[in-house]
Amino acid sequence: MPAGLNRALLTLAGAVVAIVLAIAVCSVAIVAAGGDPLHALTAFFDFGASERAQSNSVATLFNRAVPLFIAGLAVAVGFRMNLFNIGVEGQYRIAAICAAYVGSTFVAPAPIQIAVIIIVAMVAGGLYALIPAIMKVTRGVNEVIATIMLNYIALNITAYLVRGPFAGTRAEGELTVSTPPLPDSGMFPDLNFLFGWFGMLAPTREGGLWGFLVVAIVLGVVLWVVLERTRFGFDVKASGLNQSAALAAGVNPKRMVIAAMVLSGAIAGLIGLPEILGSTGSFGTTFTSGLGFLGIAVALLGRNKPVGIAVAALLFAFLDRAQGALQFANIPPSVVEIIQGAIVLLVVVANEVTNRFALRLEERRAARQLKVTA
Amino acid sequence: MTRIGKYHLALIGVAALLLLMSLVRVVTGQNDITSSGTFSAALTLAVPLALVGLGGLWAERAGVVNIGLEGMMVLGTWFAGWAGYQWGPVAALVAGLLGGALGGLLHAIATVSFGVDHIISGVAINLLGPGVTRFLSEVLYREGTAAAEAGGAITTSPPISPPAPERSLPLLSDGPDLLGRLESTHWFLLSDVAGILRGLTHNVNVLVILAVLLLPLTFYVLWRTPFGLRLRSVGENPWAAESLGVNVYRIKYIAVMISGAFAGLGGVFLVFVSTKYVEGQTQGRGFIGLAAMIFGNWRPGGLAVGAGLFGYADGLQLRSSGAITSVLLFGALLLLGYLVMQARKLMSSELDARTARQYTVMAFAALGMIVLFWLWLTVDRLPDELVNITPHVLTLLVLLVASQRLRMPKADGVTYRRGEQH
Amino acid sequence: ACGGGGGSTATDEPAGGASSPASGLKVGLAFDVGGRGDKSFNDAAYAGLEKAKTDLGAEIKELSPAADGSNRGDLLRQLADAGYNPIIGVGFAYAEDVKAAAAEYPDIEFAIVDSASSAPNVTGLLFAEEQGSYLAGVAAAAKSESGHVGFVGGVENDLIRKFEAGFDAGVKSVKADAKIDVTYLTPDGDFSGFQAPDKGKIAAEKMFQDGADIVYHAAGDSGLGVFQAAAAAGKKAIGVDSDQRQTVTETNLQSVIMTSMLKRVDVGVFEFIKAFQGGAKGGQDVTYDLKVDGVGLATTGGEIDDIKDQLDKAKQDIVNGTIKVPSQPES
Amino acid sequence: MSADTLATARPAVELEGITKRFPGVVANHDIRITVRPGTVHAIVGENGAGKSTLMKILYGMQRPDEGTIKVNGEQMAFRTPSDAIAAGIGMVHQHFMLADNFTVLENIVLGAEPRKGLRLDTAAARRRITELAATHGLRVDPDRLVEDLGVGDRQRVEILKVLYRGARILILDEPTAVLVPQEVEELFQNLRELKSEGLTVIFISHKLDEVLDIADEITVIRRGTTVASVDPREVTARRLAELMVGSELPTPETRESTVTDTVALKVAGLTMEAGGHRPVPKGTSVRLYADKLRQDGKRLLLDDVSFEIHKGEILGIAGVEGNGQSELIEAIMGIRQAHGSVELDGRDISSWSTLRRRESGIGYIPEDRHRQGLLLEASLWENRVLGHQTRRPARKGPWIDRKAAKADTERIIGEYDVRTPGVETLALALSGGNQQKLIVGREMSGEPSFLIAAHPTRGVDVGAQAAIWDHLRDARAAGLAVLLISADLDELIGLSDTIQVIYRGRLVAALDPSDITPERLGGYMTGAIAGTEEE
Ligand SMILES: Nc1ncnc2c1ncn2[C@@H]1O[C@H](COP(=O)(O)OP(=O)(O)OP(=O)(O)O)[C@@H](O)[C@H]1O
Ligand SMILES: Nc1ncnc2c1ncn2[C@@H]1O[C@H](COP(=O)(O)OP(=O)(O)OP(=O)(O)O)[C@@H](O)[C@H]1O
Ligand SMILES: [Mg+2]
Ligand SMILES: [Mg+2]
Repeated sequence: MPAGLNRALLTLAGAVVAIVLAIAVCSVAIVAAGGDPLHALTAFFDFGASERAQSNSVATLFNRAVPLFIAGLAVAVGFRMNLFNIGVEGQYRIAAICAAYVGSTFVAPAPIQIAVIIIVAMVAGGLYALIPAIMKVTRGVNEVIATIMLNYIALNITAYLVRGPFAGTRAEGELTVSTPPLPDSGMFPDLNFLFGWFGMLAPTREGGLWGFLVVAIVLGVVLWVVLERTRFGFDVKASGLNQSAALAAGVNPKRMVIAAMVLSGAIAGLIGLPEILGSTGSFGTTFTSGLGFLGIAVALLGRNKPVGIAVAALLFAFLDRAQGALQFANIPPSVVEIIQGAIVLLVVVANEVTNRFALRLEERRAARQLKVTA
Repeated sequence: MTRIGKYHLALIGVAALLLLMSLVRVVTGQNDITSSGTFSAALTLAVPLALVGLGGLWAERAGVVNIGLEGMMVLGTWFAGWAGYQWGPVAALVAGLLGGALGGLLHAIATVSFGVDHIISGVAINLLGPGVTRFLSEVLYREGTAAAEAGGAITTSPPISPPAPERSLPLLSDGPDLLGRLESTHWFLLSDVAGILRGLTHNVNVLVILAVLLLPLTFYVLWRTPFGLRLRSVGENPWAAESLGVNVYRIKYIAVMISGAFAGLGGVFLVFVSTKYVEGQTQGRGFIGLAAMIFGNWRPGGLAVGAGLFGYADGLQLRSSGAITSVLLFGALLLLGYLVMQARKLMSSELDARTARQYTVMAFAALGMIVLFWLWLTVDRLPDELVNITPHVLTLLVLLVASQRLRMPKADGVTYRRGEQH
Repeated sequence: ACGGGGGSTATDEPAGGASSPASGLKVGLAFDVGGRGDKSFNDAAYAGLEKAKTDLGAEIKELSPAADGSNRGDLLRQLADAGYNPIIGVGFAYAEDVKAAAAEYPDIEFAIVDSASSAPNVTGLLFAEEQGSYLAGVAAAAKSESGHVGFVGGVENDLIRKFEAGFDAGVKSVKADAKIDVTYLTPDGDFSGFQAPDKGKIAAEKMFQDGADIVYHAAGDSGLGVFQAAAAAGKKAIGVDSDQRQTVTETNLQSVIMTSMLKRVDVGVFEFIKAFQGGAKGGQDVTYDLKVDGVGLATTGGEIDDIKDQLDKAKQDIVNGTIKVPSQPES
Repeated sequence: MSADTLATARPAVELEGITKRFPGVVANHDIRITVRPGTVHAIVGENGAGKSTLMKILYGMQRPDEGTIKVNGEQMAFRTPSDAIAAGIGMVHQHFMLADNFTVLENIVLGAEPRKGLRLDTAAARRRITELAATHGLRVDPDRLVEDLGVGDRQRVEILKVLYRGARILILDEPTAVLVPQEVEELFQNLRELKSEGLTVIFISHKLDEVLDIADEITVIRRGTTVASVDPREVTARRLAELMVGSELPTPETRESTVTDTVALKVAGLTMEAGGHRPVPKGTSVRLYADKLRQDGKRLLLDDVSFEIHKGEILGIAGVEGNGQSELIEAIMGIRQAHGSVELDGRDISSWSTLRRRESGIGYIPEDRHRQGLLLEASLWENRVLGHQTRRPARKGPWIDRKAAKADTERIIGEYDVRTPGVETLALALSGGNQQKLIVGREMSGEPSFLIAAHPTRGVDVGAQAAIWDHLRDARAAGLAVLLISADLDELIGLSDTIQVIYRGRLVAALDPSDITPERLGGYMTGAIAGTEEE
């Protein structure tokens, strides 16, 4: 439809402008720091000298993008219903440790082993998200507070589990704690062969290009279909756009809150798996945290739509990857955080501006039509 | 119920709580439950939450949701440290305020002028705050700089000198320290009251006094002055305000910048306590403060209660994990009280007023009570990880029990544009 | 082992290949979370690196991981790809990543601080914190009038628990009936415990109020709060990692730091680089204990000079094995 | 008096060639109006004619693209409402402009607060308000929360707001839309009062008889321009209507009854307490429980409401807004819980969910389309799906059948003459009237057996009104049972087969529309006439 296309193009243009502006902002900062913005810019695109370094960097980029993407999806589900699930952080932590531990307790053929691990993760995440959902529908507890508190609680529970009940054996002199390692059948096969297609060396980095990428893509597609094409998706959209209209249309708000929250949590449960099934094979001291919060930024940047979230995740991953390269160029790597913050802010500002512009266009078209018909 | 009635009820509640606490203390011998140490710790931990919460209050009363408090608080800490080590605590105070206000300004530009979704803007500021401060540290505190000579480093500023002064109540909690003496006798109730009072009055940072004053001040300004009326009207119905010639944009800007300034002030307090900026010292207090504000139903009094509760629990768990186990007994006694009240209600009310629901609730309460008692008797030391989460669990429990008639400002989070009411 | 934000600073600008001496030695080092400027663990490692630059004419590069530490392994790889050899990972958190990187780059020598060797081209640089802490415990017990001391740990992980274990044993060795308060600020995995001076202060205050007169901390920046509490209570404290009586700038705090348990990461790093230049190969651990003065007590301020004999005795017993110091607290 | 002599000298308001363009719309084009002081000047025109826009311009809320504004002879350039207020202009808006959980006092003084030092001087404000209220006969309690007030009271608060600022020129945009005749009469008394004190009133209404009643002069606006300025003494309502739209003014005249004797909807003992639904304790009947509540002095939003609607019957519910209509509707829709029973086609649906009720053939035209009827930021076809998401054509298994939904939206657009570029257009781009037509079309589709129509033509211009009325009649003829709620008494009397009056949550009278005048009906609605059953 032309109207939609119009809007899409405008949005794109706005985003590009915003990113350029964000880069400009950082250039100022870098100059202030006595650095050379051009150095920084090249650093972002410097994927290393050797072919091997380059394919490793590419793998790193995608391996970072995958969890960010899933985190973004998890947040987006709640957000499309105006449910602000800050609790993704805690949900994926709980889910990760449960999945890692359960997966380590038995050995089965790879497909079954991995399927079980994934299911456990989703169930654990969903159940942990069910807590604030139930508190909200039964006692009207604000989900923002509840999830904030539950994040801290999850952090401590996992710390307790990984040191206590779920602790694995450790080599002499090793100070990191972690759950028992997964059997090989629990490790997700990598996608290094893809590099061959592009005439690149296969990445040598541990785990290579994580196979969980496939799951993420499938998840994204499925979620898109669910949200854009199904009845449930329509109910979510309606509840998000106009609560009371949805209620009058027969959408049960309580059920929707629970469904959306649990779905969000279930997806959140997958955030930790790429890392665990991809390389570490266990949940431990060095498990990556904070993805839940980054997920909020990614989701909002991607306007709560799977495609947008994918783009946002890749953008964030691209920026994160440069942490090392920037330091080689003697640029403080904290510019990455500044750029990320600036981009989020500027992109949404651009969105607002372009949106209003698109709306005006729409009205104008409507009015023109009216003149014709009337 | 009349205002007076409420007021008396509150007093009775506090008295009952005190009684219960000192009872638990005597039974368990956990003096920390009401020791002055615990309460000064509680104060130290509650004040930053209260300040951040106030920040949230000012913004949301003017209809702007502020999830970016954390980022603004970070800015506050950094600027306080940066100015403090060079020009002393007063400069730290001012710089911290301005730093936070700067974050507020950014939030205002995004949400008020550009109509960006308030939460997105807040999240962005939470990314920017730590990023910018880290960047500034890397530029200004790298070794070779004057700051580094003065003891600064990338993760810490040089100490602010002189440190912020502290005050005590003469006689009562200082010098002869009568309260201290009374407390150390560990008499029933008396010592508890003394302990609490001393904790709240002994060696308190001047900023604590300021912060405590800011709560009633905020109430006065928002609920008793014309400016406050306008500010709240902007949060309730900006279009009505606009139609009466109130400059909605200006008020929102002012409110959000004050909000940022308060968050910054919370940061300043942290810097004063640790006498320097330490990277990451805000520890997510921006979020907890926001929670405390919602907990307090968007009102200064409730906010203070929320912050106090959290601060107390946090202080207690830091000081003695043993005292936390006695919280189990505390809970058991509370449930007992509840059961007694329910039972008396049932006796009095005529048959048909009893519903199955009441009975089930009571059954659960009784069960909970027994379980808690049992835990208290058997468990002598909880694992540290579980002790750590006491404040968070407690907050959730209170929210679950307390009736949820929270009423947020009607136009909170709504993007307002001049001349386009709906 | 101290937490903090992400990133690192850009130092040694001139140290591009051009200005670097012809030794051809290119040493890469990856910090633990927090990076440069923690005035403690990471800075100690950097001191060793810089010494290598000046004494051995090495070209050096140091990188800091992101705040969430998610890119530790990649930093090692980037150093390797940039031709740095040897490469040092600072902190036990690098255990897995160094192991992986070592497998990927078999002809590059790696070292990891605080963790055991996991491959033929990995050298484990271990420190006997428990031994140093033992001495700290002895000093505390000997100096304590009340027979009541305390320990504040930043994060309850096994590294910090080593400190506690040694301290505990040391105190008991002098006063078997001594009372020892122990508090950890945050659980494992939550590194904010290294950045919370206010909480450190509250924890220490409690100990002093209960009658402790010396508190030993292994809590990074949170130790600052311990010193403040000591100053306020007119009691003493024991620092950690570096000689904090020198690194802490507040004069009122310097005076309360009775001593500090030195952990000579700088020595470990420098010695490793020197050995590498001498053609040494990895595959084994080098333990920096009392014997080689890899750990020890700082004497700045001379507050423990009077118990020097007692300390030396304890040290001797440990060195010649008559005393075995536990590396994990019982219970 | 001197005011008059001065008045004859200079007009209170002079609008010269005002033009205002909105994206795609010319709201006002070269408008010229002259308002003499001390008069009531009416402005009439269909929806979207540009009345509100013009007034917003005069009140400084929007800036004209062209044209000049003169107040008392002086040229003005209003930037904000405060400029207009300073110039002695006050405006009562089409939609209430009140902060619900503020007190009346707070709402009135906002923006012009009396101070005592830094403090808001509530004592002085209260004095001033009670005094104003007394002099103009506008009784209000300054300390009540606005959310507890009825529409009449709110209207008075709005007027007091204006007077409090010492305005000499009052703009009233559709003030009577929500009032019953008695309240309207009261309001007009106040206006005449004000007029006699030399104040000037600009008055907007769709109800032409009222306009003729109160106005000294009338300006007609069509498509954003002034088409005529007439003297009420020399013009009839019909003539006015023709000036407005250039067409006949349709009135909903009653037709031969199509009422059958099969009951479609049966409501019995519907009771709803204020402050949250509580289950009836075991062993007590709804009646006993309700009695108990009344004894305890509990306010009942719905008090033992019972009625039947037969197939082919339109039951009109008359009542002043806030007397329980909304609660009644929402109880029948299952949106709010209530005691008592609701039967549809003989089946007890009291325990059913809203969705199931809709699925079993209840259509629902909500009273506030923007709040309950539409997803403004969604396309028209998605709005078509709303409420029908579980039924054909919108649904196919777990999927939303987009093609079918769009096709059916096209049908509605055709049958109901919804003016729109297409089905992908966002709902917010449509005028209120067209939005309303879409909703009616949607709720009529899928052959409902029972329809709730709340203010089906509110804010809709005469053309659209006629169309909607016809659709309702046709459906009724086809055996549809309708529960009609409307503040427009002509509409109510014209369409209904039976009229029930709701007052304080009770049905107080059942009336026969064929022999009732709006005035008498208003009497019942305001409780002036006690309920006397006539059948
Ligand atoms: N804020 C706005 N933005 C864009 N267009 C607007 C706006 N306000 C009004 N319009 C346009 O101006 C025209 C006049 O609107 P206005 O509200 O003045 O009509 P009205 O005469 O008050 O209608 P009603 O009788 O329903 O109140 C409308 O048709 C609409 O298209
Ligand atoms: N802010 C706005 N932006 C765009 N169009 C607007 C705006 N405000 C009003 N309109 C349009 O102006 C027209 C008439 O304005 P008005 O507000 O009087 O609507 P209406 O016909 O009275 O319907 P309603 O009773 O729902 O307001 C409608 O098309 C409405 O959509
Ligand atoms: Mg209008
Ligand atoms: Mg209208």
